Amino acid sequence: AQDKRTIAVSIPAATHGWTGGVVYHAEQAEKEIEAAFPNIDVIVKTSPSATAQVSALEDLSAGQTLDALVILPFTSEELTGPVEQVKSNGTYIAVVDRGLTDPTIQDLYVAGDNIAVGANTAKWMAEKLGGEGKVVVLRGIPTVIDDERIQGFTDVMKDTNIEILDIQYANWNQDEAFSLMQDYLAKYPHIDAVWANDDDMLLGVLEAVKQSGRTEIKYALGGNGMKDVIEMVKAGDPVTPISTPYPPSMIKSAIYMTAAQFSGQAPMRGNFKLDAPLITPENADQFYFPDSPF
Amino acid sequence: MNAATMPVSATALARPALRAEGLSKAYGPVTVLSDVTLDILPGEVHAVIGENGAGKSTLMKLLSGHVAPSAGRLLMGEAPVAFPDAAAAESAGVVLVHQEILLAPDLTVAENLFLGRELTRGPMVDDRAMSRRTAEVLASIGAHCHPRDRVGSLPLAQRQLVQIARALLEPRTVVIFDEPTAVLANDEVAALLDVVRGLRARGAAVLYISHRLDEVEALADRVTVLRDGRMIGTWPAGLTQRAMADLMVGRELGTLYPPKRALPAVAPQLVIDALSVEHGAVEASLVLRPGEVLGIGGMIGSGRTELFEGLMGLRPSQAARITLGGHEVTHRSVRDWQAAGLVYLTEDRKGKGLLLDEPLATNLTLQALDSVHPGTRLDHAGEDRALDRAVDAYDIRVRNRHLSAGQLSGGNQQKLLLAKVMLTDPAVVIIDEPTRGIDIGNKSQIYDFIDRLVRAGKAVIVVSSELPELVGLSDRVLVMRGGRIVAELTGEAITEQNVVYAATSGEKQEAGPHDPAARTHT
Amino acid sequence: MTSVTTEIAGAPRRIRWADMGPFIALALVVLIGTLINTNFATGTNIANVVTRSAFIAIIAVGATFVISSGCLDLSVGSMMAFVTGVMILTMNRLEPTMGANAILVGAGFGLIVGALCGLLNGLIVTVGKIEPFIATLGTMGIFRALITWMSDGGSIPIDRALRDPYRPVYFGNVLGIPLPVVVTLAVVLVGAFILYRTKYGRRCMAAGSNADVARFSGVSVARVRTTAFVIQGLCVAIAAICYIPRLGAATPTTGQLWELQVITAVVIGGTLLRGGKGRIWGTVAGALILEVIANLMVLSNMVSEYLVAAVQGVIIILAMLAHRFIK
Amino acid sequence: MTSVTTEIAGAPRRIRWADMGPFIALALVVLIGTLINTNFATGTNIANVVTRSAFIAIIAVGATFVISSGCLDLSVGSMMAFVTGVMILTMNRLEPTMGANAILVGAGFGLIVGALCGLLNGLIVTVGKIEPFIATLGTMGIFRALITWMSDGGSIPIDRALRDPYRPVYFGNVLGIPLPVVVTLAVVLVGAFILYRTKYGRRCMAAGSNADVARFSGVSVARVRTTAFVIQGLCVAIAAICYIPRLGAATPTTGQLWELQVITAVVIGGTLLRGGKGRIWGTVAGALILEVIANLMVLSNMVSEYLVAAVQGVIIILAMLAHRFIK
Ligand SMILES: Nc1ncnc2c1ncn2[C@@H]1O[C@H](COP(=O)(O)OP(=O)(O)OP(=O)(O)O)[C@@H](O)[C@H]1O
Ligand SMILES: Nc1ncnc2c1ncn2[C@@H]1O[C@H](COP(=O)(O)OP(=O)(O)OP(=O)(O)O)[C@@H](O)[C@H]1O
Ligand SMILES: [Mg+2]
Ligand SMILES: [Mg+2]
Repeated sequence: AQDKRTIAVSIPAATHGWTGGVVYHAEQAEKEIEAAFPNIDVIVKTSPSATAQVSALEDLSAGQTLDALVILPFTSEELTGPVEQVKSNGTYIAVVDRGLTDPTIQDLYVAGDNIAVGANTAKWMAEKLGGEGKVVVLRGIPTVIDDERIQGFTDVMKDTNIEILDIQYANWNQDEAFSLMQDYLAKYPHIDAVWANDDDMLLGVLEAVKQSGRTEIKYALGGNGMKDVIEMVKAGDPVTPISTPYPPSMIKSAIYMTAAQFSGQAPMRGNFKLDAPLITPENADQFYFPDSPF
Repeated sequence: MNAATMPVSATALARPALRAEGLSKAYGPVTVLSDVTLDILPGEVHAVIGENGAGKSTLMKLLSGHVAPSAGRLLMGEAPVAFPDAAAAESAGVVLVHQEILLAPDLTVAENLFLGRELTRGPMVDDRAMSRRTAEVLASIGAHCHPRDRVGSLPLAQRQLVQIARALLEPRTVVIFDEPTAVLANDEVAALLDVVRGLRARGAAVLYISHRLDEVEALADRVTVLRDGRMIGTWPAGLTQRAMADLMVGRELGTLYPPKRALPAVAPQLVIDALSVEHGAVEASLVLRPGEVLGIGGMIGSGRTELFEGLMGLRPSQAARITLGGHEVTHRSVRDWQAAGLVYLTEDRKGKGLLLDEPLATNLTLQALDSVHPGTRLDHAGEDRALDRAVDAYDIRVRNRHLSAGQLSGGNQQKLLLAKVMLTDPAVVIIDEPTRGIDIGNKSQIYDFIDRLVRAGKAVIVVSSELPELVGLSDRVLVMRGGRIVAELTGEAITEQNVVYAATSGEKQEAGPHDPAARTHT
Repeated sequence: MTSVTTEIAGAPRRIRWADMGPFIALALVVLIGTLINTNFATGTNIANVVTRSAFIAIIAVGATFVISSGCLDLSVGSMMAFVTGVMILTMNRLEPTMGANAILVGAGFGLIVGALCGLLNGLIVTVGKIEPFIATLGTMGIFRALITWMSDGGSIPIDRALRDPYRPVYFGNVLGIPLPVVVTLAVVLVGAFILYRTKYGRRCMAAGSNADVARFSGVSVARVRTTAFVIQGLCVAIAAICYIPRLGAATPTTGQLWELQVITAVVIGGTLLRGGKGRIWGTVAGALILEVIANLMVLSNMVSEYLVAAVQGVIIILAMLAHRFIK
Repeated sequence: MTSVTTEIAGAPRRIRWADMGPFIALALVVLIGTLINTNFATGTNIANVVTRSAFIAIIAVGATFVISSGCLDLSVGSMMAFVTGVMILTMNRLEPTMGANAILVGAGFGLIVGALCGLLNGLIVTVGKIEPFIATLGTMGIFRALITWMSDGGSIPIDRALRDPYRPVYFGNVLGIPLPVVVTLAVVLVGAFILYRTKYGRRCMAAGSNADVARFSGVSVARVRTTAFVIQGLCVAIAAICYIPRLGAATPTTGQLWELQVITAVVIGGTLLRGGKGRIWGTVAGALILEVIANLMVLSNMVSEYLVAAVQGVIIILAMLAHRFIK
């Protein structure tokens, strides 16, 4: 009989829609893999902050030797050292979404591309608006993810005649997005398009637009591929005809790839970069998971 | 009027330690003290007397920097002085022992005494030295608490002694006592009077306020009388208590205590069987009949307050059996007792009696909310009427009905508290220290009031540290010592000596048959 | 005699003046808003801001009770999310059989759940004798975890069929006054009545002012405080009822950090944090001040998005200072 | 005479017993931990937990001062982030010229900045006479916004060249005792000395117990409280110094919600939230309790990840109840 193998999964706590999705998919993966491979034990741990995540790494590796660690780091800088520490015990390291500042630590890297999320949305929007117009932007919580998306978006917009009227924080929170959008609408008599860098916020934006009765807003876009928004895309919504995937299920893929390592099928190493293709009515079905909470 | 009641002028006397000239104080439009000129001489005890609300405490606060005067000035020796705050007055050698307890409850006795002037050794506070010094001062004034006791856990009387100790920690030129003995019992009072005499002997100037005119008579070298915020005059020692009372009130006073009543032979109203209270009473049993005043005597710390707070369910306690009006009482809380017709009036009016920041009417009706306000809505008009009646009935001297309770003079607060408790129209009243801080003119009113209650068939328990009051008022006296009821005195046996003896010796005195109803006296 | 008359006439006026603080601060903030931004004083914007402030205002009315009784409730934001979640689940479950009536039944159920949540807080504080700060910090974690768990970390949307019939509760109006504002007014009036005109209100203030005095006066401090927590729970449920139609979902972020906003509104409104004094109308002014400041931050272009929180902090401190200065 | 002797011997013993509460609660939590999880009682795990509780413990020592003086500081978490950011920027700026010495100078500068932040809080509260809750809620926003602005919403990492020389400050040890624990011990000893053995400590408690009495006794309550806030600022800076080598960066989320943890630690430790009583060692026990609970949540697999916060809340309430029960 084979030894029991332990895969630890360290992810952010479910504080908003997207991280909620990550937790959901991680727990799904845990159930499925443990059912399929009795010799693999998956431990999922969530942490509400970078500090807590570092603590969790210490706790997980203190009492036992981990065979593998799948981690979605809060931030690259803060987690690099601690993950390196874990690796020094011979643990296999799979990093999801945000790469560590020292890429040599990562055995497996399933990368999200936040810059592309912003950039692709911006490209699509600029094209549809004909390179002219006024847009407002809602950003999330001040973190690296948010920063990269905004950077991707603004960099593209710089080369167009589109004016970004305003960028403010709405903390990836529907309510705050609703309020902020109401205020944008009061402040700017003409807005051509809105970008909320996350679909959670987009829902708040749409509600505010609907209530105001304003009709000049041609597009209101989000990101992340939340299932409610994908439903809108599938239905060919004129204001929200696209989204960008940033599937929380990437954690599940990473866990599966890591498990494959131990179920003896194949050594899994390397970088897997997830694209941020546009979700359009044509391909929306691919991105639609009706059972996912996100 | 004989010579002893003639005012004297201070000009002929030695140079004053502290002199007030034309001192006035007004709160908004109300003048509470006007144009008071007063000398306090080194080596004298100068008593200030006056009715409740006459302005005594206000005057003392002006003299000691706690409150700034509206007009007038202070002089020490020849030089005018101004005290921006109490600390400045203290460093000039003038200290006030407040009528209210002003101590930090979370700190220990020693810490309170030395607050703001801690002894240090290097960077450290020298707790040992401070404790030692505290113990000395406490012993010198006859206080029995420990330097390391937390002040908040001490009974009121001990707190008052701590406050006095605090004032006497350093040598002072002027020491002002504002009703220091109001919360003390006999032996502490005696010790305190010795302390005051000692201060005088050392050349300090002592200003002394008290409603206990026997103390004033025994102690004072000169007596100043205030009435309605004005000086009536200053008299040398030798005034009789009666003369002092007349000067204060401005009219002739009748007898202080009502005549004793005949005790009806009826079934007991309240029976307490073996009530024990945490940190207080031990298996105390007593019987109370309608139409009698039962006095409870004892030294400070004998557990009287604890016994009744325990009875009310305000402290952890257990009893074998308690009946009220023949029915067994199973659940004891202030609310249940009140519904059954029994109320308790606390001895600690500031801490447990009144909401100092709330207006008079709110305080008055707090306990009797349901009867004053029968509907869901508060009946403000009814409340005002109740206040009118209480002001009349209890002679609460208040110039502005919108003051908060904390702005009343001490004695008037006590009357308000009494009015508040009586508003519930109880059949049994337990009054802990009924006349604490009340002037002599009003005392007799309160005694009359208690008399009327029992004549109307109600029952009253009076817990009192004032022996004359206990003796003059009670039909029967129980004496407590160390948490136990050690003696029962009835009829002729109710004397100050017997109470003191029982309270200190602890030997049970069988001064009469146990059933008080079997005896009658006048 | 004349002096007595002037005193009686004078005293209440003086008291009123001190109580005006929050309203003066509100007027000041509005005035500044009008001056620095032309979009501020438009009807739509004012209506938006006032309507939005309804949630915090309603919850803060409850908090005024809790705080004046001498306690504190940090769990309101999480409780709000939890109650919202429970209500939506109930409504969705009932919709197939009851249709739009599910909204009514769900709302009623929400009120019960809110009251029970408040009761839980109250009992932990009074029977368990645990410092309210810690007790409600604990339940804050509990409620937040429950909504996260109920929603699997995602969101709990209300049934499509219920959206339209429910929508007017947030977006509708009565005689031009937005419905949430009407509800707020009703809650405030009832709250003010209870706090100022009933025996319970008296007892509440007494418990907060000096718990010992209250106890010695036969007031059951524990019962008074527990009731205050229950009132708080009901207010949270009322806010939740108005909230659902706005975005139609409960998520783990619903109501996040509202507890701080609520307490700030109450304190800005002139209620003492240590208890014994409650100012319901001041609380409403406090809630409006917070919402107006947030609105002005977006409307004006003067501050970097990064510094919005800083400016907000500064303005709140300045408003408190101004208020103190006016006194 | 004999009665006096027994009193002297009796009084302190009674006080000690009540003060044991937090330690008993800690022992209880540790015991439970040992029983339910075999990994819990391992040396490495215990060392990790203790080391990591250093941050909260150090800051909570400062909070013990602020709270016993009768105030409250909600800004510590944000202040921590801000000070961390300033220190990292300073160190990075100095590194090219000074090399590893930049760490020393940066740390010194951090202490000054921390003290100034505390001073700001203190002055707003004492000179501005604003309720500490509101004042520090305001500065909480301000510090948080400043770190967000300094990091442009991203993060401020420390220079690679400084990582290695700085590392031992968190990961090193003295005679086997982790350095942060040594620092915590030093802070606690100094804190206990100041609070229990100096004039200042006495006055701090007096100001919290009854500010009026303190004032009458010639204690400048404003100065005492301002000093408490400065001490708090220094503690935050010390925590920041130990924190940087652990995570190597400051971000806008650094120290988020630490204020709540800090206050919880202080209150669990037996300090009264209304002031007048401070328990430095209890505070440390409180910080350890919180960290052990969090550790157990990670080690044990009994609860759904969504419910971790709920279980934590329940355990804190139970620990408080147990503590009360033992009393
Ligand atoms: N802060 C205040 N505002 C308004 N009136 C006040 C204030 N403080 C005291 N007074 C009033 O001043 C008057 C004098 O009060 P003071 O306390 O000096 O009386 P007193 O002679 O000490 O009486 P007692 O014997 O009852 O203690 C009272 O009518 C009281 O109501
Ligand atoms: N919280 C407490 N913990 C321990 N002992 C206490 C506490 N409160 C009171 N005591 C003790 O209980 C005893 C009785 O107290 P107390 O002095 O109040 O009785 P009393 O006869 O009513 O005196 P007083 O004349 O002050 O009313 C004293 O020995 C006191 O020290
Ligand atoms: Mg007086
Ligand atoms: Mg007593």
